[in-house]
Amino acid sequence: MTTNSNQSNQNANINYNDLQSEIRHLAKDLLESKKVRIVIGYGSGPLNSKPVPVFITDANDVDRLVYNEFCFNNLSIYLTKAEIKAKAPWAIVVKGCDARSVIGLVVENQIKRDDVFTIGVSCNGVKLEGNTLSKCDTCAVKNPSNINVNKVIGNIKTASSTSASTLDKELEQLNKMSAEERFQFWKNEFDRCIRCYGCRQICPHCFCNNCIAEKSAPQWISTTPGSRGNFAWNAIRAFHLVGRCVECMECSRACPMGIRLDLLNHYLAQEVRDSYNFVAGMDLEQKPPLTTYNLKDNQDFIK
Amino acid sequence: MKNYQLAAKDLETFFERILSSNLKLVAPVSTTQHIANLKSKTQILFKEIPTKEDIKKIISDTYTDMSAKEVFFPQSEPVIEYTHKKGGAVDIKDVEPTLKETVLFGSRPCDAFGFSLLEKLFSWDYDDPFFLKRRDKTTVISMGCTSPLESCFCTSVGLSPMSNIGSDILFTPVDNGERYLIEVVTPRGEKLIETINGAVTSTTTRQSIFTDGNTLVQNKNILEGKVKEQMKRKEDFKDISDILKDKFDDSQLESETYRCLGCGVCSMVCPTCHCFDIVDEGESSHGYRMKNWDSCSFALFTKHGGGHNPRDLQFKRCRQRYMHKLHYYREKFADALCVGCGRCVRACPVNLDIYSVVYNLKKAYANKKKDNKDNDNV
Amino acid sequence: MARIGVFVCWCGENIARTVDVVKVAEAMKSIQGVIVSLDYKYMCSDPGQKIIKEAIVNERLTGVVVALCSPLMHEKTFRTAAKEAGLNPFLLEVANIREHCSWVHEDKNEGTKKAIEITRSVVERVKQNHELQNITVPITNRALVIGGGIAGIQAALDIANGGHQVVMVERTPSIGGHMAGLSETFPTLDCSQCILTPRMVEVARHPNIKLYTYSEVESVHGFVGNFKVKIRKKARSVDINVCTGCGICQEKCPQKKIPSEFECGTGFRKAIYIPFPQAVPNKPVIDREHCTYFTKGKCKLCEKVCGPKAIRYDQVDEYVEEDVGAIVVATGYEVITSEKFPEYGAGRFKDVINGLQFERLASASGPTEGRIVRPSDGKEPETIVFIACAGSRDPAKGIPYCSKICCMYTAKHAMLYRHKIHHGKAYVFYMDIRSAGKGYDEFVRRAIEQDGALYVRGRVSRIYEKTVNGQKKLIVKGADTILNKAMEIEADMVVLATAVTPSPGAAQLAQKVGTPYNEYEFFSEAHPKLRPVESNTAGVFLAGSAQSPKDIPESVSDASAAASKVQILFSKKELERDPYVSVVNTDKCFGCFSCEAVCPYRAITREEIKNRKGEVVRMVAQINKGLCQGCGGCISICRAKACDLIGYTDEQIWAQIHSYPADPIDPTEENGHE
Amino acid sequence: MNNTTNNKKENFEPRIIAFVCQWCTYTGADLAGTSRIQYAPNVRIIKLPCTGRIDVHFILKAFEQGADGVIVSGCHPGDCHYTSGNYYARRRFEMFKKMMGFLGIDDKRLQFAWVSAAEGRKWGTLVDEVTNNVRALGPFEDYKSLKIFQAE
Repeated sequence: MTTNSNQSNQNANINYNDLQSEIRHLAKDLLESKKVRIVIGYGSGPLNSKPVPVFITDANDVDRLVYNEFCFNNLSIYLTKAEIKAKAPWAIVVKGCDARSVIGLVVENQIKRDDVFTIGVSCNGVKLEGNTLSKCDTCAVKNPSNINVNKVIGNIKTASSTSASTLDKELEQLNKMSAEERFQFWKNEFDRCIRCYGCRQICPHCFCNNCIAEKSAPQWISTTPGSRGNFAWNAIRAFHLVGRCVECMECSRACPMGIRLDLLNHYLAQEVRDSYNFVAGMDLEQKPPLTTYNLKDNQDFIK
Repeated sequence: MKNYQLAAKDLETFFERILSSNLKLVAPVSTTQHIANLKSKTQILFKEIPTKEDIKKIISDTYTDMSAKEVFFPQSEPVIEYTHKKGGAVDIKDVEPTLKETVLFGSRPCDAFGFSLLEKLFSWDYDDPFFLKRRDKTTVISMGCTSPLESCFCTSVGLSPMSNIGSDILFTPVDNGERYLIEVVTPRGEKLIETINGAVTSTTTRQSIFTDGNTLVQNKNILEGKVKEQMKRKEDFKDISDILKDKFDDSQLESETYRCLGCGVCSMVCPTCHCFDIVDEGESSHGYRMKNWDSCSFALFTKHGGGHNPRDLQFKRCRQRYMHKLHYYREKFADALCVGCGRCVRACPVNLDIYSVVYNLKKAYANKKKDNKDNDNV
Repeated sequence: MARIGVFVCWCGENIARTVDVVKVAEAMKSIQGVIVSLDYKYMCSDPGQKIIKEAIVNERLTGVVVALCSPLMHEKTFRTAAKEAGLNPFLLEVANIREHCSWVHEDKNEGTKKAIEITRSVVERVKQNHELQNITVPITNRALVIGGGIAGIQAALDIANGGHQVVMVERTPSIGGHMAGLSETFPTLDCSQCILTPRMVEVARHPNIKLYTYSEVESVHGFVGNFKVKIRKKARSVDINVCTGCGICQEKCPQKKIPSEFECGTGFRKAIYIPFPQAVPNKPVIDREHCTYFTKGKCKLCEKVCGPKAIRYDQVDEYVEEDVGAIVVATGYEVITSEKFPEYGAGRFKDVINGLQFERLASASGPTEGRIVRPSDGKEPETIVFIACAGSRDPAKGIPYCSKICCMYTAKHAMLYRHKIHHGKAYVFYMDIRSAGKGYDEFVRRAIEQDGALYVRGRVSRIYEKTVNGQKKLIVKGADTILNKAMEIEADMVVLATAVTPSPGAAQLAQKVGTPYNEYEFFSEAHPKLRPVESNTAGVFLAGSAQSPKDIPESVSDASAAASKVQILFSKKELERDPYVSVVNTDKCFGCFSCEAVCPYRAITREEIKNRKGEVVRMVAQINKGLCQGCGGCISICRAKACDLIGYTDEQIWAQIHSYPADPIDPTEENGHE
Repeated sequence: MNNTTNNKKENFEPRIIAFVCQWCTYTGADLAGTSRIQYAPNVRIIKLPCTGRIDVHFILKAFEQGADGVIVSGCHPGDCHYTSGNYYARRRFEMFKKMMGFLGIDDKRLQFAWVSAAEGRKWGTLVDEVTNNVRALGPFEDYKSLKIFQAE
């Protein structure tokens, strides 16, 4: 398979070729020095399609590693997979949003911080089918230096844009709708759900080995892909990520039916930020908001 | 069987005739949501076309995200309904699927070939009423491909963009879309033509006035050759089954599928996947026994009651997917369960591509055989 | 198959009046699994219980539902009955169709429909119940008494004399509480120090009592039988083991003008002080806010004069952990200060004082050695006006309740004043005289008839100052509602019998101990009539005014009652506790330990799961059955429902929710819904 | 449902399910009983040890089971018998209520409250208030339209 490094992938102020070679160089050192046993990174896809996750264990395979603006996968999901967990310590190429997932996994005791060497790569927004994902509009971690990563590669200077992202505009649309209209919108979205559980399998924070959707005694969520089961499943999945979702939006990308999970995640993440001044995956010391409390928490919705 | 032809401009009247003869019409439509201009991902799915006004929504020559198997093998359907009567007796009755004579328009030759595989599968030893009754009530009109997608590889599984296996009628757009050659493949197709007769003139009478002299069929064969030529993916899957025979413990399959996340997207979109799960829904007094799609990618698929799971790691489930589709099934039924539609390639969130897996397996097998040959004669 | 028995009670006519119990019993018959369903006039009576016991035996029941009053009333009764009949007590559930149904709805049709649905939901729940055994937990036979007043002292002595270890924590430098500050006590007028000091000494010398004075409870964890109490020993700056209590330091200390808390502001104390002569322990403490060494860094006179060199300026607060099995809360009371009465010139007029201050004036060991004099000019007052119900029974002041003890001590004050100043005039403005104790009313009659206290039935509206021929007088404007005339008295002193409130910080202590309190911060008793000295939190008992205003006899009897409750608890080696604890399914647990973060009892520990080669494969949560109190916090935070709460399992709740059918049962229908 | 929707709205009696904690609100409801406080009969009480145990699944399942309104009530902050159960519950309820509102469930149908063991009267007025609010909204047709499978 030919690597596509010759592809001209200059970006406004990121030279992806430099980043790519720096990643390869760093991966080689880490593997040779036995500091890590596996490097999880991006490789060129089958028949030159979009990049895919690759797992390098041999130092002289590092040239399979690529990096460009189409590397949208959140690789930290693999840190929760049994077969990869057994190969600790790992190195992992992470953009800002992915690095936040790694922090989230450490906070929830799934991995130990010193088992993972995070290669934080500057990112000016990833592209899917030609257009930059809406999550990148207001990304505050384009340069992952402010997150606890081992090494930062590339130093992008763009300040995160404060203008409302397309997601925020769409949220305004939704909030303007009446309760019945909003219910119809979400009912139609969830009715299309085919329960392939792609959203669950791709989310780094869905690491339960026995998901609640598989629990049958009692069955809280009906497994039949009808409106009732789908509504309950999507509601519970989103609720289980309150205060934990880092808005990498992989779930809405993975959803084959195009359900607008990003709207739901973004709304809940904003509510957590407004109510508890908490942003997921930014700080190793902070516990997820629902596992702590504050005496002066808001309770004006309680009679 | 006879061939007919239909002018492209008469396609709408063709649909109107179907509706007016009290037939349910299912065809591909775009399902983009437009509530308060909130756009969700544009998707093309098979939907029922209830009224004449909806006919203009039909996209006749397109590639749908989900296969049409849902028309015969719905994602979820009740098989039994139970009710606890007073005094403790339990009333159990089968749920008869509400059936109506249906016309499925717009499936691709690869989909149609998938229906034929499923039909054989659902009737090889036990006749599954749910599938067969629905299949008997449906006339499948497929649309031949003139511009296959990059990820398509139907020729690799011995099909062609215009093969008619599994369809009742095959439309093929000829004269660059001016006219459709209509090949009637099965009696069911013939019966549909009669019921909506008058809309189609028999080719024999029209044939003579065809300007460039080839019969439409001849015209189609030329077109078919050209389209086959354009296809990017041409690797032949013929002997993949023998290669896979001793690949169970081979580490190559593991490394090829290491990135699989175990979501069930590939099974849900695949025209030939047919596994289903039975679960009771409702409460103690009344409820249904539901039959829902399932996927071997899920860990729960092979999880034992005690918690042990023979396929504990994800690559074992992927191996099962490839082995089943390309080897085990072929060993028993001489058919591969892959029709080359490329839907799983397009839908996979980590871009696992069955074609490239086979491509790599064959290349490795070829290299190994070459090495053995070198060693023999060295 | 479940074999359920349903027993619907008439409760005389408490239920039957607004719920058709026959129809309820009838409707239950149609539920799958119900074998016997009948109604009876008084299910909780012996014959009623006998019916249930017989049904359990004859019908081999696997579950019983009793539809009557609240489970808080009779769940224990019926579970004991079930146990006697051989059925595991936890297979019996109570459906509350009285407090939650018949008593709150008049419409019989609605009431019956609701009773049917409530009973049905409990029947569905019982089907999911399992046989459970009580959990036995070891008990630490040591008690903690919080508060060193008469109630705390009595409780500590009773428990200690009962052969158990006691830890007493007193916030002020000495035990004794408010009683130590009283002059003489009603109705016998014996001097409070004479009857109290021996008890205080007995506490100090009792081998079973460990006394922490000038200390506060910092935190309480654990549960009945196994409390872990953290105590903060505030720095006294004096080593009480070395100090002999000679008092020279107190004499020499230059700081003179510090208002003494013990004297309620009528007298002063030094920076290093022993609160009162009979203090136990009779050792000084340095008040760091006022001591010149601590505020300005010079002086150290006390250290110079101290013979045994017991002064420790560098002493810091010390934290001590004590394991106890029971807690007696005896934190006593406080009276609201006269500042709350601007209409009486409180705070502005020095001669308007409250009851405790008058006690100090009248007390022989007080600042005036018992001479009742005006705080303003030290002259003997010719006329004193005592005002009862100052703040009590007055919703406007936020205290609608009666403080109970003021009528008696006001009569005593008038009597003491008349004994000491024979020509003095004592007016008492009262609304009603509440003197219901033994010998109480005779005491008040004596104050009026023999000692000449002038009782005026009426309220005082205003007090203002006026100089009358050279002397400052307090003009008391009031009304006499019996003679129906306004009154104006030139008084030399006014004593307000101010309202009794819980001692400050009672609410914070209640939250630390984890026991409820009411809106006035008095501790809430488990049941006003039947369990007055117990709180709703198992192992926490209440004594004295911490629960509500009480006089000394009541506080002492409270204390002995609480002590006997503690003895009952300590009489068993182990404590039987209901089996509601959380259990973890280690297959499902994925080790995120959110449960560990939310568990208030730190009952969750981390356990390693190893593979055959002994390598740690993953970590899972493990629940310590002894510590877990069954709050269920870990279950709702666990996303995969890896843990469940015995007694309130997901299955039971699911069954209850599912028992409420989408379209409600119409009782008028002959054979019910199913 | 043979009767027409507006006719249904007239004689519509809402079904309210209440999840309450046993130490405070359940006892408060008992007190409402002993003090003979009359309130709407539409509520069905389910007893739980603490608001900390009240799970979002219960609320969703209650709506799925046909409830038109749900009340969740427990001890006031600070009074929790288990010291902190209601603090965690408060955060969970706040976020759940926001999410349900976002998903289009009218927030009058899901009412959270603190009712202590001494507030029998408050329990009565709470039930009346929620019943009237939900009666005004009418039956919860939206959630009832969510069937187990499409054709049901």
